[in-house]
Amino acid sequence: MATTKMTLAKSLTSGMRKAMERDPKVVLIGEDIGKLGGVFRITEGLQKDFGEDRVIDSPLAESGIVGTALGMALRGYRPVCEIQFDGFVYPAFDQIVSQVAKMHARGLGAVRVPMVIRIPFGGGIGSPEHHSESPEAYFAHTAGLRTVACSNPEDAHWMIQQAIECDDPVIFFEPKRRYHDKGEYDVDAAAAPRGLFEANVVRAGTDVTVVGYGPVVKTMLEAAAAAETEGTSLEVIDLRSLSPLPIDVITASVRKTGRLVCVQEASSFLGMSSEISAQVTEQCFYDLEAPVIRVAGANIPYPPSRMEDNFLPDLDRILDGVDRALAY
Amino acid sequence: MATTKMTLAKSLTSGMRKAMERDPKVVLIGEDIGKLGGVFRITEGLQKDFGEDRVIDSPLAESGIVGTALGMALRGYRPVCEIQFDGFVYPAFDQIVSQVAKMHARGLGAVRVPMVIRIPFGGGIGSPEHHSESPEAYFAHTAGLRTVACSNPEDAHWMIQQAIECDDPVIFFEPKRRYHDKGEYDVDAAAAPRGLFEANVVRAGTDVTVVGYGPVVKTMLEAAAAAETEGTSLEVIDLRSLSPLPIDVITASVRKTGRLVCVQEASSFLGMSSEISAQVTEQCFYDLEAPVIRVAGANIPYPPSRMEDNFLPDLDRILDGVDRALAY
Amino acid sequence: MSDKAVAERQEPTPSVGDGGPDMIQLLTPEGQRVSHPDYDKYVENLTADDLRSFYRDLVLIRRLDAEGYALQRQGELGLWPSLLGQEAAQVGSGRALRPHDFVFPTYREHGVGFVRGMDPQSSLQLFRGVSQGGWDPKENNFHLYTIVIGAQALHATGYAMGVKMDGNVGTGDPERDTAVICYFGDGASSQGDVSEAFVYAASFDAPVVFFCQNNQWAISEPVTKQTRIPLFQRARGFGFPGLRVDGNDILATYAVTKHCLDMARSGNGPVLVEAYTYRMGAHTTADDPTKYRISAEVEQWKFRDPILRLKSYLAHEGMADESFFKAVDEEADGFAAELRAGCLSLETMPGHTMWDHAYAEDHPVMEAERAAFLAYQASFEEAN
Amino acid sequence: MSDKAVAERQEPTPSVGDGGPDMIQLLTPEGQRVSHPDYDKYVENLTADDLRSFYRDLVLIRRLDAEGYALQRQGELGLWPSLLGQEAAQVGSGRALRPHDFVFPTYREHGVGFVRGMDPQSSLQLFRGVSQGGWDPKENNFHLYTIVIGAQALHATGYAMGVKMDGNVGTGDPERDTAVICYFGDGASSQGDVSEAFVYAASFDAPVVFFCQNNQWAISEPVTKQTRIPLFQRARGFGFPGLRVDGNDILATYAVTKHCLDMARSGNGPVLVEAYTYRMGAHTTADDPTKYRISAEVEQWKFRDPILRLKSYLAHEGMADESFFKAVDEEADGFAAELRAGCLSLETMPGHTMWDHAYAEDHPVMEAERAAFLAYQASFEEAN
Ligand SMILES: Cc1ncc(C[n+]2csc(CCOP(=O)(O)OP(=O)(O)O)c2C)c(N)n1
Ligand SMILES: Cc1ncc(C[n+]2csc(CCOP(=O)(O)OP(=O)(O)O)c2C)c(N)n1
Ligand SMILES: [Mg+2]
Ligand SMILES: [Mg+2]
Repeated sequence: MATTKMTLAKSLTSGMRKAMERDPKVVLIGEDIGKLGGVFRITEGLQKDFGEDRVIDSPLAESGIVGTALGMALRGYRPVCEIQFDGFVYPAFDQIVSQVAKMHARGLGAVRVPMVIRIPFGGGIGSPEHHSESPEAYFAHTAGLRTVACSNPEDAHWMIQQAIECDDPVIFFEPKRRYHDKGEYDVDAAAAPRGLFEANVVRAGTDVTVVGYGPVVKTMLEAAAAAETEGTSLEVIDLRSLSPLPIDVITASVRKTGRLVCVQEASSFLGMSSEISAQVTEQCFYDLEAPVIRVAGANIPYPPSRMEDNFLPDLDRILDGVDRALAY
Repeated sequence: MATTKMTLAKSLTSGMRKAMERDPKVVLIGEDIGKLGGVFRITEGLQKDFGEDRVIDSPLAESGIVGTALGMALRGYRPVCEIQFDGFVYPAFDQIVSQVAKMHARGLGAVRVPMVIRIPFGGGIGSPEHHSESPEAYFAHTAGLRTVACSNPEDAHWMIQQAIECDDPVIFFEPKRRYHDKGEYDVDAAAAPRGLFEANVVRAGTDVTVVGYGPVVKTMLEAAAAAETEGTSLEVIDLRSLSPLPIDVITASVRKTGRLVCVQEASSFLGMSSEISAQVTEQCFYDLEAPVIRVAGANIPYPPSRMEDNFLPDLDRILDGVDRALAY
Repeated sequence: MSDKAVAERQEPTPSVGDGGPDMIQLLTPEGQRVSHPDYDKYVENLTADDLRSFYRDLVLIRRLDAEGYALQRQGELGLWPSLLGQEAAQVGSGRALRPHDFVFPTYREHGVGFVRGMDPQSSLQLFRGVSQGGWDPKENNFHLYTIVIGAQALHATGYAMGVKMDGNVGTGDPERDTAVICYFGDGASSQGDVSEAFVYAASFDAPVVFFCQNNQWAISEPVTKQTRIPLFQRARGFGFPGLRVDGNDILATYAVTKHCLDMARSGNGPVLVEAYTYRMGAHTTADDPTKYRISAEVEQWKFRDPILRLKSYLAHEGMADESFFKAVDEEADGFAAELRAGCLSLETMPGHTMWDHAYAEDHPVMEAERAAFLAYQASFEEAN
Repeated sequence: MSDKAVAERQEPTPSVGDGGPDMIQLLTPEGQRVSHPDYDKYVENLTADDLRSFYRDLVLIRRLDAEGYALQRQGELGLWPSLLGQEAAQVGSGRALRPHDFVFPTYREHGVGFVRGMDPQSSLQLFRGVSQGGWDPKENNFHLYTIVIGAQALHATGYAMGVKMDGNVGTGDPERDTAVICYFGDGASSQGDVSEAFVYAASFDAPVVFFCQNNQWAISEPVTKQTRIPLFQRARGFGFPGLRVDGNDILATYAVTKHCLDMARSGNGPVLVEAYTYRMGAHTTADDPTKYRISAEVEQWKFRDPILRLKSYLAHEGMADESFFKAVDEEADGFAAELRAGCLSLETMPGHTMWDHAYAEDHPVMEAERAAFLAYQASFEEAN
């Protein structure tokens, strides 16, 4: 097994390249994804190699990106849409929620909508408004969609391929501030290490379970390392799939640790952590030593970038959450 | 005090009429709200009395309704938008989430956006797709908005006036299958019985707290009456405000009863009940005798109307939730 | 008087009413054939049989519509959006399609579906509330109804982009070159999605005909609320051709649609057709048009009835006689009875099937919720 | 040669380049004044002082832009969207406004803001990341920047509808009649919101001038991706006038905008102006245009520079000399130094103020979260 060192960004590129090589029906569509390779260069080189019919620079209109992609899916294509930034997905919201999510049900199964909508998400890159949001709850709340978030290069490489292979629409969140993180793995491995909708226990522990997804996974691991030095053992779970929610992995861990901290960048109110809290409390009522603690973004519009450190859950806030869980 | 018997629909009309009489800056905009009076006749007679400048039939485009209303608000008006049905609010989602919700913060307080977006919501009226949805969680999750739902005629009458008076944008949900429910109250009372963002304990009880909003409030009350015949005393809370969430009323009740059932028509995953569950568990960890039980819509696109009874929480499902809470 | 003068005097001229001089017409409201230099050629080869079958389609779908209305009134359907008055727009355009062309309807194209070979139960099923559509679009190249106004314009455009990516435009091979037709209403023209579809279709030369049935109303709002100028001119702003056709004239609608489909198939990109017609009934059975429109307007449009127009023409030209018309009416009676029986037999599916098609692939939540539902149902049965 | 022939030979003719014959121009790229029957009247009364102040504005905002760029490169700003090349489009249109007119900018209208009297720190503040805008639009009738492409077109339209509801159009009173101007780019023309704004503005005769700076690029996509035809023709599809002006010609931009604002104020409804210009720099400091455009294109546009053009004209007409130009440059140096100092002094607000302006009215969650944040912060201070 030969491993390669690759960034998360390039892992997505390589994953899409493999999917495109395997299936001529896979097409990409989005703003600036052609010659420029996208503002994050995730599609770099792909138009050159696969042509303008398969890597489609779209007019500047997101509803158009998603709506025409859905039409292509109806024609037998497997479109992968790129939304330039989290905050620019909303013009496409109607198409996603009322069309993409519901078409299969509308046709009682006669129509399949195998499409992926890629969205770079999260903050921490010092950008102006609309460039640092975490809109995942909107999609996870929408029945008919599947919603996932990758957190590291190897997962990115595999998850994007699995998402493209999935016959249901997949909203695919990419942790933009982790694009340049590197990972070492076997790019040519024959199969994915795990299913697209499975959570991953990225660090085993005994005292408190910490669960999150996307950009905060790295922060959770750092928190776990820091906690260890103080003698606290954290079990860290990378959710990977937000919908369907791999709840069994979380409840299994909570049955062991009795304590759970959920981490997300999105505003806490009605975020993923709320749902996890509700389900875990339902299923592990007698196992919980403490209420589920949520470490999340504030319930305000994302702040100006120079203030974002106050908004984002960092190592200290995660450890504070752990302390609060342990205080019970 | 002279009381009048009025439907919920007409209570909204009378509330808007009062607001328009009081403040010439209040204008209404939406599809078919003029001569037709809206598909639910909520604006019936208002264009005739206030003119086409104050009751504006809009072109058929929801982003346009909300976006131009926001522009009017910037000019000093207090627009009230009507969205024809829940499922047709999504084309306006970008304007609501990225503009209406964030304008005040963007201007560091220099700009106020006093506008109301009225949305008839919920199922049970035998309609085709997109006419029976409960999209409230999308808005309640969005910081910068306030989100409320009325459940009865007197509240409708007052809440719409209070919403129009509020200097923040308010998403105003109306329980469409209760439009024809009647209530008796003093239409000319000088002041609202309670604040717009306050919950209402609509029935006191001791064994289990049941909380919900909008159309299910009536069902919860029916369930409470049925439970009483079996010797179970339910405390029923009409949430009224979804964001901000009047959590103190719920926790006060739960501290008394030790058990909570949350009811909503929306799909359970990431719905209001999830948030309530998370917050109540956090705040009442040692008071809870049972996990918070959620009685909610299924996690599927809203079904065809002849199947909707299987989807919607009814009296039996609420009582089943109560039984489950009591089983702990 | 010279021969020429006589000929000129006898030559009928179009009667475009408020459709204006740009409106293409081949049959006057009285059923007189008027000639048009560009469009005659599309109807020249139509045989008397063809025209009679047009007539039959018109009558059957009007009956279908009447039956839908009646079924709703009797509580068998939840709602019915009537196509009354728009029969020629729908049959004329639908019959212009080739089998491998693809249709994106709104919620009112029962007539187009019918001429595409759809089982008429399909739309009844939706409005009865036993499914949200439930047919396979690939069977008749007729997509599911779209209720969210304008959304399907983007689907049609994307589908057409796919047709082009497949290499199925501009080859000159009629079995291969494919067009997409997208129906929407005058009100829909205001939706951002429709404009975006125009942008995309023009940018990618997508083989799509945007077919706007301007029936003058979007529920209670007259078309003047949506546009200052005739709707077909909207296309100008996006750099592709737009035409207005008399949508109550089945020959003109057929000819103009054929022409536009050919243009699209040739690789030139999109075309907009505005079929100028009228919604004779209420918006749907839930609507009350007396609130917002005067009956004189409706009365006036009765003179432009699409079925009477073709009937006069057929009778006048000796292509059909009373026995034919009677036979069609009788066929319609049978058709209606069948429809009604079929509708009543459309059964509601058992509750647990709700979870069957939310996702194409296995989904743990679907399984868990279905199982919980069945257990819950069983608990009642046990209790009884 | 007759006198007339000589006169004709001497009369300069517009040099419209790829802007095409419809493009309105009053100054050639070489700075020669060309006359235009419809637009001369709008510049006739401009004094030499006026023109010199135009020049000054152009130079100052180019310096502002250069400073923004430099500050970003030095890490003082997070991002900078340059207006290089678009100075005349911005100053020309901005100067055409009356004080009580209202402006809806995108994120690139630093030049318009400047001529409206905005403190240049305003936009630096945003791109430094100390606020998301943070100014009061009412102070200079200049709205907050809008980053979501096209969204402000609807705000401008609604605001203009409000102006009309206030009775402030078509009265003939120049102190009262009010117009709204809405800026957006060529790429933005594809967004559904912009088309919907066109629909609403036309339907309600809203006094709004849609001012599209076609700088030929939307990040990496050429304008041909958004439209097959010149963008000003988009308005045709919606039934209102559209004009193309040479956006690098400050006189023409000024004249055409004045004309269009007058039309809007008179109550005729919207007008679209396409200012044909060029984005000389990268899309923003985050962009790398070498990936997608050839430098020859940029070189060609250098010959159409908006500042040199006015400078040549002023010099040639004897309205300004070297000492004037030098004085402006010196003023610009001082202005730049001030800007830079001002920018560095823009402080980040304390964390707890994050909760201050999410809502206008009291909000319990804001209070609770602010309090929790302060307690959390204090816990660290205690620990230290
Ligand atoms: C996005 C959206 N908004 C509102 C509605 C409600 N609605 C249904 S039909 C209709 C009017 C449509 O008018 P038009 O496009 O002219 O089509 P017609 O019904 O006349 O065939 C409206 C407003 C909807 N279905 N979708
Ligand atoms: C809705 C939305 N989608 C995408 C973006 C990202 N984006 C920022 S600027 C831009 C290009 C804008 O082009 P144009 O309208 O021509 O204006 P210009 O930048 O050239 O002035 C894009 C795609 C955005 N800001 N908003
Ligand atoms: Mg219509
Ligand atoms: Mg541009």
